Amino acid sequence: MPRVGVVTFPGSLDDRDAARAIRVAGAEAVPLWHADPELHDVDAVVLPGGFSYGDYLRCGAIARFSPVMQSITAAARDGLPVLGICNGFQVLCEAHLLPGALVRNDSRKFVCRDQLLRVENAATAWTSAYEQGQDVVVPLKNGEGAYVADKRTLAELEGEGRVVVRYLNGNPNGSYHDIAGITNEAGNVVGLMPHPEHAVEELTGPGTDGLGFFLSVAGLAAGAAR
Amino acid sequence: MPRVIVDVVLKPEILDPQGQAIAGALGRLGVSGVRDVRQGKHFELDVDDDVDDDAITKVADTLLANPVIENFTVRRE
Amino acid sequence: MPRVIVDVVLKPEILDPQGQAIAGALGRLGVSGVRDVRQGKHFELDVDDDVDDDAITKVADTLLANPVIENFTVRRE
Amino acid sequence: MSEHPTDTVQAAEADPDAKQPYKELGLAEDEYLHIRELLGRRPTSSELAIYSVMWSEHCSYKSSRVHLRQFGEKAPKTDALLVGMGENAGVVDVGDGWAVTFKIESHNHPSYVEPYQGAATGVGGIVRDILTMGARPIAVLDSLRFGPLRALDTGRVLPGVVAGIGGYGNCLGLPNIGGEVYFDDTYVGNPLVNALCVGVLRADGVKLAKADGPGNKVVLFGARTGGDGIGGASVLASASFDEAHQKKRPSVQVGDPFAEKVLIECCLEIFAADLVVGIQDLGAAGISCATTELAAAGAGGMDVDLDLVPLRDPTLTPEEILMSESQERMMAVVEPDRLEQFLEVCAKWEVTATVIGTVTDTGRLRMTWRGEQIVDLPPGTAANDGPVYQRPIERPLDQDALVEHDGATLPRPRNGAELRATVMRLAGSPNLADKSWITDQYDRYVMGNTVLAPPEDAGLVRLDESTQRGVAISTDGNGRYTRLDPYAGAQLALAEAYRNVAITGARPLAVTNCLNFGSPEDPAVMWQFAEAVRGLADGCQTLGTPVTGGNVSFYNQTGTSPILPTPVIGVLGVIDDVRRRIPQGFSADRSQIYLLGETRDEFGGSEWAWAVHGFLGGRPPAVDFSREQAIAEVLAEAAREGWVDSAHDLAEGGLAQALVECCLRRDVGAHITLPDGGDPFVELLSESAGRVLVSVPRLYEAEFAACCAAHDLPAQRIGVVDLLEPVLDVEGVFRLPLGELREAWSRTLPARFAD
Ligand SMILES: Nc1ncnc2c1ncn2[C@@H]1O[C@H](COP(=O)(O)OP(=O)(O)O)[C@@H](O)[C@H]1O
Ligand SMILES: [Mg+2]
Repeated sequence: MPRVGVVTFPGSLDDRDAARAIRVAGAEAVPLWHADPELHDVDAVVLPGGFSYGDYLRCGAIARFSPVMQSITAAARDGLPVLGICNGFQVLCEAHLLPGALVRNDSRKFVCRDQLLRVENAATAWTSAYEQGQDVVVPLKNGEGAYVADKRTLAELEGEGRVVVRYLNGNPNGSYHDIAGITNEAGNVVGLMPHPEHAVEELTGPGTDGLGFFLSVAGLAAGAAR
Repeated sequence: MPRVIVDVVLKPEILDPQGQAIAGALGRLGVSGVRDVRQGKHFELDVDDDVDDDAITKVADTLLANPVIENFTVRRE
Repeated sequence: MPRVIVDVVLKPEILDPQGQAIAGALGRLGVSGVRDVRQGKHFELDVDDDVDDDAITKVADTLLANPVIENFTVRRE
Repeated sequence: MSEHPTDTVQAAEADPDAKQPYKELGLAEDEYLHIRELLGRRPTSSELAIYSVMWSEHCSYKSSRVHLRQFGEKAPKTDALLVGMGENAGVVDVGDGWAVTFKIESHNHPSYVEPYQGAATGVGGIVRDILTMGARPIAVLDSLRFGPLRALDTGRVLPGVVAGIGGYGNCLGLPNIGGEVYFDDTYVGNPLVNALCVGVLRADGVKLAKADGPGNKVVLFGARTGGDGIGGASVLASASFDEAHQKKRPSVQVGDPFAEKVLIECCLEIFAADLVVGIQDLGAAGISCATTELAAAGAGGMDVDLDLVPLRDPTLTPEEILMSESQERMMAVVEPDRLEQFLEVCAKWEVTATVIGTVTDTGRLRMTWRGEQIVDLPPGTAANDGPVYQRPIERPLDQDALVEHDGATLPRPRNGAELRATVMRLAGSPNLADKSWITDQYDRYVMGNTVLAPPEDAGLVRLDESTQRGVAISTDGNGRYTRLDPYAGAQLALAEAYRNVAITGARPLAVTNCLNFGSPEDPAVMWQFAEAVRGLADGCQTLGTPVTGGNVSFYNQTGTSPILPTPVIGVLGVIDDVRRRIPQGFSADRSQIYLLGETRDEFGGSEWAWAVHGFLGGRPPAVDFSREQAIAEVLAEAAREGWVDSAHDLAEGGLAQALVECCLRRDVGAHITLPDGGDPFVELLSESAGRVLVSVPRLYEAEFAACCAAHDLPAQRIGVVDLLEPVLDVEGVFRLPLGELREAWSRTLPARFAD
């Protein structure tokens, strides 16, 4: 069974949810602790949502320096699939594993809502279970979710098809180019603001559209194991 | 104990909703003549005498500011 | 166009969780010699020549700072 | 106080007649004399500090206690109650070895002074109460009252309060699953911010606030102690705050949600390893409260060295350390051989933990400072034997007039066009309008167990993925009803919260309450309070749902005009299988719409009278608890059998507003035929209690109708759900396109708070 690590930083909140989503996708969730550099040979890693270190200073700015992030940064450069959800996305940007940054919503309010997204790159380690161009509904909940980057970076992302998910029906936070999530050149590192782990059960979410992220990596890892 | 001030501001091309909101509110308050507002962060560090500006600059560059979107200045009081 | 700087800081007696978190992080980063960190806000206002400091002070007091917990300083660049 | 040298027990004996600032600390002269009696000498300034905060209204309940007793005396017998009133929060057995603890508490005045921080620290405080019981907090609700939507100050208070509740709760990772928002002139300058927290624990894992076992260590852990809210307990929360004795000390407490989040995880790890004998959160009255309550409830004595308390502000005097209300602190009693393990867990979470004392059986709480004895008192005298007042009670002079002017002559809409306009106007009125501008600022998804959240009638969270067991909870309170008749008003609030929980399919089990009133020194306010408590206690007895805890907030008034008396009632229920819960709002085409209960001409205190005529008078709707119980039984069975696909309780705005909300929930239309012979205005806008709107698939109509009949629950078929046409059509009265309706309903708050 594929092993997917879930990092807990002080202030992580959606780590249990991410672990649940990984189990629902048929993989094993392996807890990783911020202070422990050991990755317990997992096949992939999820940096969950939450308020690591209270989101003080800048979201993800302090978590980025944790021992586990040193290991993850190295492993990611060697191709380890890494998914950053919300705060995890912010950590990935702060760690420069992904370009750009996330700043305060243009509404200047925390927003929690069911968000329509379009999967624009179904070729990454985390989106292969989706159809290219598929529309999905996934909860969005953040106060600092506006994706920003300089023009060159944006052009690069668009040009190389590295925008993974884009907001539809209205931009909820002022993100440039309606960007909800992006990937690195290799396609193994993906970050997005919406919370797919909150859309894996009909009962507790708007649907199960988020499951694909976890199925993708589970399938991938299973394939690699075979 | 010496005090060092680090001011961090968003790069001009980066969205600054807070600054914009303030500029808008000024208009409604009937305050005229303010053309633009940008909001940044202000840090006051109390440091030992032997902490030099290079050390502070390193701290600002790695932690206090995110060079991807922000510029900073260091000064002593 | 003249630029006015308003720095807003929490009153000294008010708890500053962010400053504490930064100080803690510096420790873990192995940066020594920083004894205390306080975080505040930094505003840069571009104003017409005829906008005087009183006007700015009024703006700072009503809009930029929360006088219940914050103090501010106004200066021109 | 800090100007003087430390006042010691020795000094108190040597200089018995030293003048003491007891008045400034909010103590009455006879209270001060009683302290001298208890101690057989004058108190030291530190002892005076302890008594002044412990005997404050907020901590001692000196004005309310004689009334609150009824909750215990009239408490219905139930084996579900594991821990009753008197602890930090009540604990209820919900089956499968799971227990749930919940409590609501006010943070009204601080939220007026600094809305964001006041509301944030209000959430922080109630969450610590729940944590203290040994539970993992799993959800919050917030019950809010503000001045008129248009009032200038509402523009400052409401956004700040909402951002504060969200800022703190979201950062703790607690889903916000419910609450209320109402507007009224009397809340200008007196906003109400009541926060409720629910927690879950194993039934055998309850922790209590007692310092047992002489020789055990007293550990203070969490945030460092600063000069926050000094005198807060006795001043901010219990007398108009201009009397505050202020020095260079924070006027406002700032919450640190991150510190609280790690404190929660740290405590849960400590509980799991069974490392504490007793634990107490530090809320109002900080160390004074924690030490006296722990000692009084345990072995009876405690020795504390105040020098060991970690300080944020080194200039604090011992008196101030004792009174400080700094947030995010806890106190634990730990056996010496568990201490190392305890401290290791704290270190893992980077939580500061310090041994500051030892449990004794001396029957005395003794504290030293710089090596000198500054406190030596029997802890029970501070924690339990506070003053108890029989405040004078007098029915307000205007009460009769208020009830007699029943608004019978208010002009009512006479035809379909006028009714249409009235329904539209009410849908957009502040009290009935869409609240998602507020609730969208709260995380409802975190923890992945939220089954029902706003705008549902009750919040519902899953406790256990393997059994699918869950709890439902709702808060309700109507100040206008309570103003017209406090006894009935409290019962109506209870009935509505009970109904809201019941119609999800859950079984109501227990009650918490937050009693927001004016000054207890005003006999008219005291009458309102006494009547409300009596009504609530009687109601809980009838319904078989005991009061497990709560909170009293007095002095909510501007000058001599008090707020509307506002008891906010929280009801908690359990549902065996959350997959069987009944949601709100029409969804299934051709489902038959039934109105359960009876509609009478009841407009006293109604939203219609207020929003359209600015009128308050008459009698509130009648309460019928047996009817409420019938509704609960029918809906529980309907949920089990899957007979109904939606249910929504009727409240402010009556049937019309319920229909509006059921249609807009999923943009699904409905065709309604009002019973002939009835007065459409009364049918649509009366606020008679004990009514529910349900939609029933044709297939189950017969069974459902039979079930209602078996419980003598009137069930009237009044229409059908229509998926094709997005219109609320009341035959022969009006047609409301849902687009137009949504515009009216959802525009109100954004329009006010848009910047
Ligand atoms: N209105 C009320 N109904 C029932 N119990 C109440 C009420 N007000 C206060 N209590 C109970 O009195 C005790 C003390 O209340 P409080 O001092 O607010 O506790 P804490 O300090 O832990 O918040 C608690 O058990 C609380 O539940
Ligand atoms: Mg408590």
